[in-house]
Amino acid sequence: MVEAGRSPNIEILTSARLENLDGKPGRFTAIVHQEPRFIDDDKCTACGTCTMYCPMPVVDLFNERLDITRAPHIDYAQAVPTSYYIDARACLRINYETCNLCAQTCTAQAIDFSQKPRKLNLDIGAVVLAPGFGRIDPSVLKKYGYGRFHNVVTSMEFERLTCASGPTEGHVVRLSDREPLKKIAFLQCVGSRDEICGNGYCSSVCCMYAIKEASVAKEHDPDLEVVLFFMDIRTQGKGFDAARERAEEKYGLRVIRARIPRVDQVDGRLALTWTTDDGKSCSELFDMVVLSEGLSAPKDAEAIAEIAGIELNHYGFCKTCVDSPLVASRKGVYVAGAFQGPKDIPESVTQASGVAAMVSELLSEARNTQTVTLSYPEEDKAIESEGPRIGVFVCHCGSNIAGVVDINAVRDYAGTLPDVVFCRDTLYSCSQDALKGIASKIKGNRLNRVVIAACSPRTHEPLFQETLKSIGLNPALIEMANIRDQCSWVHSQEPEAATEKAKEIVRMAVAKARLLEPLEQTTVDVSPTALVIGGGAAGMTAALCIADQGFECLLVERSDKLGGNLRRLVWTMDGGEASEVLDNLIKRVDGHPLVCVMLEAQVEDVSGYVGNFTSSIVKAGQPVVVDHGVIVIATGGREYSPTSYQYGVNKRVVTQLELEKSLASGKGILKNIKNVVMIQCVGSRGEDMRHCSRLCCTQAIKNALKLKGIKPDIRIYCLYRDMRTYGFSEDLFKEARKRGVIFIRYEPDRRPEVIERDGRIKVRVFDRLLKDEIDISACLVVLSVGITPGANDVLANVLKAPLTPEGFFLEAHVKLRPVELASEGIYVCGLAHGPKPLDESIAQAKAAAAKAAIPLAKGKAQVASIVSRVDKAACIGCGICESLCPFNAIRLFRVNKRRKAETITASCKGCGICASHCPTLAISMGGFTDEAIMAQIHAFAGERCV
Amino acid sequence: MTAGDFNPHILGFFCHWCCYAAADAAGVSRYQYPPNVRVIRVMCTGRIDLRFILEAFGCGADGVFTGG
Amino acid sequence: MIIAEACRQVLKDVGVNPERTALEWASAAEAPRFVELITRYVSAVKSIGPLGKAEGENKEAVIGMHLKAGAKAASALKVRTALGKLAKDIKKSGDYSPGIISEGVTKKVFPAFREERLTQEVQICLSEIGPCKSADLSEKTGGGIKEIGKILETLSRKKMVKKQGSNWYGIGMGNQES
Amino acid sequence: MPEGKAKKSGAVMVLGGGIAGIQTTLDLADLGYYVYLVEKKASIGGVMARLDKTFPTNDCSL
Repeated sequence: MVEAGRSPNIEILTSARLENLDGKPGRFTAIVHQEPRFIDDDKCTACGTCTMYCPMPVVDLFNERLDITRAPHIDYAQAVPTSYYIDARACLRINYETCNLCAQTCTAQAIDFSQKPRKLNLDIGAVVLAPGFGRIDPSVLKKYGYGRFHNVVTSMEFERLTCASGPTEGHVVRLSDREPLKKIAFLQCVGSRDEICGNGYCSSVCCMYAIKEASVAKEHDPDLEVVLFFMDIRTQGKGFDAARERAEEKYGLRVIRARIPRVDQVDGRLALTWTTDDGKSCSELFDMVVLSEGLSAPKDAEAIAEIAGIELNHYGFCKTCVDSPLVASRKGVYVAGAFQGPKDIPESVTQASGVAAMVSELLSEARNTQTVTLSYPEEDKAIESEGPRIGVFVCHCGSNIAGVVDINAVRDYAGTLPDVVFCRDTLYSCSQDALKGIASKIKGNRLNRVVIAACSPRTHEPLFQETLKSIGLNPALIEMANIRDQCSWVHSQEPEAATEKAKEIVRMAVAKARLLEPLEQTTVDVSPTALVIGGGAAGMTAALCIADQGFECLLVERSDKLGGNLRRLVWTMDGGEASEVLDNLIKRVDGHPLVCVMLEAQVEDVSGYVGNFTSSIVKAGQPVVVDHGVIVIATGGREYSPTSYQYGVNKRVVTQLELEKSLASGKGILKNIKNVVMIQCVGSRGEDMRHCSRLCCTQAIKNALKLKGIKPDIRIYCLYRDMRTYGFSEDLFKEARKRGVIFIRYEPDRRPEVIERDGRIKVRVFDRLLKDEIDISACLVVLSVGITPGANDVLANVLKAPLTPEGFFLEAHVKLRPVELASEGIYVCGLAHGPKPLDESIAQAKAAAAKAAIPLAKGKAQVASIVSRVDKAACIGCGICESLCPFNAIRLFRVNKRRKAETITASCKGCGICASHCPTLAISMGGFTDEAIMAQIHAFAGERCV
Repeated sequence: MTAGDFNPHILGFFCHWCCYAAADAAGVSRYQYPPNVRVIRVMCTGRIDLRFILEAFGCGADGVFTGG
Repeated sequence: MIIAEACRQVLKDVGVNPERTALEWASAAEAPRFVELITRYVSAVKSIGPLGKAEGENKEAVIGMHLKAGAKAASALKVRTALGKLAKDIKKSGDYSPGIISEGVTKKVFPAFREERLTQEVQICLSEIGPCKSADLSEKTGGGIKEIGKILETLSRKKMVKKQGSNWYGIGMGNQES
Repeated sequence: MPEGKAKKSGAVMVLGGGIAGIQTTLDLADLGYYVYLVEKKASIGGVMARLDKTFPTNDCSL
């Protein structure tokens, strides 16, 4: 969020909505209506005085109405833009021309009631709709007692209760009497998979967040009893099943498979009643009931659709199709996130990057036409080489620091420190005017080291570094002394101790500042081509997308033809022809001038770093060396080949894909088939593989409906553990039940068996309702087999990329960077990242193409300045650093017959593990040298140093 | 000096990404805690060398707290 | 974690109570946990008492000496190589369980450190206090008689100390003997 | 300028400042486009900013 706030090419229009959109792709004009904030963003320093003085209480919507705030407020401390705004509805000054208290108390003079609503005319090339999802209507929650019983809360309210910056500072208490909780119930599928309220689909996220909230609640209070009521446990995300099992076992969460119809209140506690599988009815009392509310279409979906000229589907979400899930019905308008359908954060982030790729395709010739790049004056080497001349700026931060710490004492103390030639206190050193003042003082006094005694470097150091850069001083020559977040704010009751601590923090900062050296910001040229490994649906989509954005792309495929697993698919999820999608992709790949395909080729070795990879690819025995800037892994996955259930022994036991192929080949084979038994989770979830393969349930339903379509009177049994038809495919599940498919649930400890007796096969399964084993005679047994990783470990070694325990590629961050690997410049998509249906693979391929295109579009890769540097003379080539570096950013090279370590600056993250383990202390870290840290230790000791 | 009014002088090595961020978050929520710790920010606890800890005690630190 | 374990064992050797160090984790979102950790740790150090005095009467000077030698030892090639190799092996094996780490440190790193620390301290004693018997040296440095004997032997081989009667003299360390 | 040949605009409008909106905006800015991020509330972050922790890593969701 902070990045979005800072980039010069992003203009955030808050309290704004789209009013009109016309024009065609590449040339749209949009009219946006913006409500005023009544507080000037530039001047406001988020000190909070206005909120204190305002008399008008306002319900805090951000905290789900659980808290009260005032008319002028900020949603939460870390909000972006970090400036307050006034809630026009509640403000006395705006409505009744009275009060005006906040304007008088605001020391930064930021409040301005003359602001008016304004209309903006924007000419843009494309529109991206990402308005998110709507909340479930409270009327739907009435039957659970929401609104009547105090302790029935929605999951979002519970989220605020557990949040440290929430209304109860993270203490989970009963809302009725603020007493600690002893027993909580989570009810699933509230407002989703529910015909009455019109949300027939599954919201795909509630099972996962219920388990997270339950675990967080248990962390807060270990002897809390937590019960979760599920229909199907749908944690099909990557690594989610493992996390769920860990949470259930570690926190002892009780999971009951039942759907609670209503909630009653019995002497202050909440009573839930349900019936178990064997017909017994139970009821228990709880202190709090959390309703895991689903995701509905956004409230203003119709308005947006009408203005943007796009169609919605029957649930009110944006209508898209399987092979292009990111394009809305109007050309040039794209959709990403929950508005396209209920989904989890990783899928939203993937779709968002995918849409960025498609826009970049549409507007590739208009790239860099309207962006502004800041230019900086030449660095003044002379001043930097002089002896240290340190300037110390001690900040009041309004009353945040000055209210506790004696600023003048700290300033005067700083003046006495050696090499400090200038010191001054500032009211708000981070405000625009103060920054100008600091810049002029630095130039005026020829300062070459700066210490800012104020808040945390984590949030404000880049701001001050920009200031240094703007006056020709190396940005590394600044050190921040955190005397606010880690001093005045946390020792407000002990002003003298806080002042003493502030002095020592400043003394340590000055000691370090004295030893700061300029670090140059190296940029590396990027060779503008991409290497895509794997020619399946994901690989082809990624290659095409990169090429359409204007960059050369080399597509390497191990087999002799493109297509991968897509060749084995006959129908897509929405009934379309898979072969059509395949042919279309292959035709575009073969025809594209910027895509070069290498079949029967395998990547043998890769070296280099982001922007400068060199790989040797073996084609028909001959290694071909290629230079490229980025790598996209799309090596796909393999269908799990079962070893049990008589597969391979009896030819009437087939997998779903084999069934699909035979269905497509002709009706003939169905002649004498009356009974079909499908078995789910074959191989997945615990048999041979721990993970859930995510798409086999939906595939089984698709085939079952196909079978029913061809032969309506056929009997189909589906033996399942959890039916995970998440999202809109829940409709297919309902359709299957309507068409008479019989679903029988089995427990993992009593799996079904396939028994063969004189040529006929039977499936024996324990039916939990009848409490007995039943034998179903089957003319055909169809196994829903999962997806195992391809030969990822070979490629993983070549790229030194980590794999998950299940063997898929490990991404940088499961939620926020799902298509990037930890090491820069390498991206992953499709089944190589994890099992997923076709539309998600395509969206991920486009996302990977977007991320891969960024370094190519920039042409230069910025390298962080905090990196390791090796002193060649002292290095004895022991190789300890190379083996310990988590980012492969330090390598041993042969320098005239001796081995010496050398840093790969582009990959180095500055952690310093190599420096602290180097036997000859030959490695120094930019910004955190040994001498600087030692100086800080001695400054810490002050006079007591022995 | 009885233990009552002995005020330990403690050195803290905080990792920029986790512990230092937690300390900032504690500040934002205005939690109060004793002011005895002086912090040296490092990019990762992996950066801390045995020498630093021994040097700290050599310089009279009563305690060294490493926060990852 | 390896360095933390090494630190605990090293501090025991130089006479500082290892409880004075702590290694904790607190993510950016766990401010309450962080505050609790700091408060608990500060009171723990408060109950241990000030460095030196708490470890026993007039121990401050002795500990100061041990620490000075310890700091030098921690920069010695032999000790740092041992620590680096151990870290390399543990990373390769992938097994970071506490048992493996403490065993590795006890076997490979600590002996190197102790020997180097004693060697450094012997040299400091000889140069600061002047000639003394090996028994005094063992009592001052806390090293065993045999250990100190071996160290003095290696030092004399390196022509850094000389035995005169029952006293040992440092050579070229400022206090030229007669 | 003839209608067909009009030069394409190098700016994009993103409607909605939740996680999806912000991610698209950041990627587009990196890819060299000027982005208008239109958010109906007073601060961006959407629902995700209200979450305390995110599944399964439980790190902070800001």
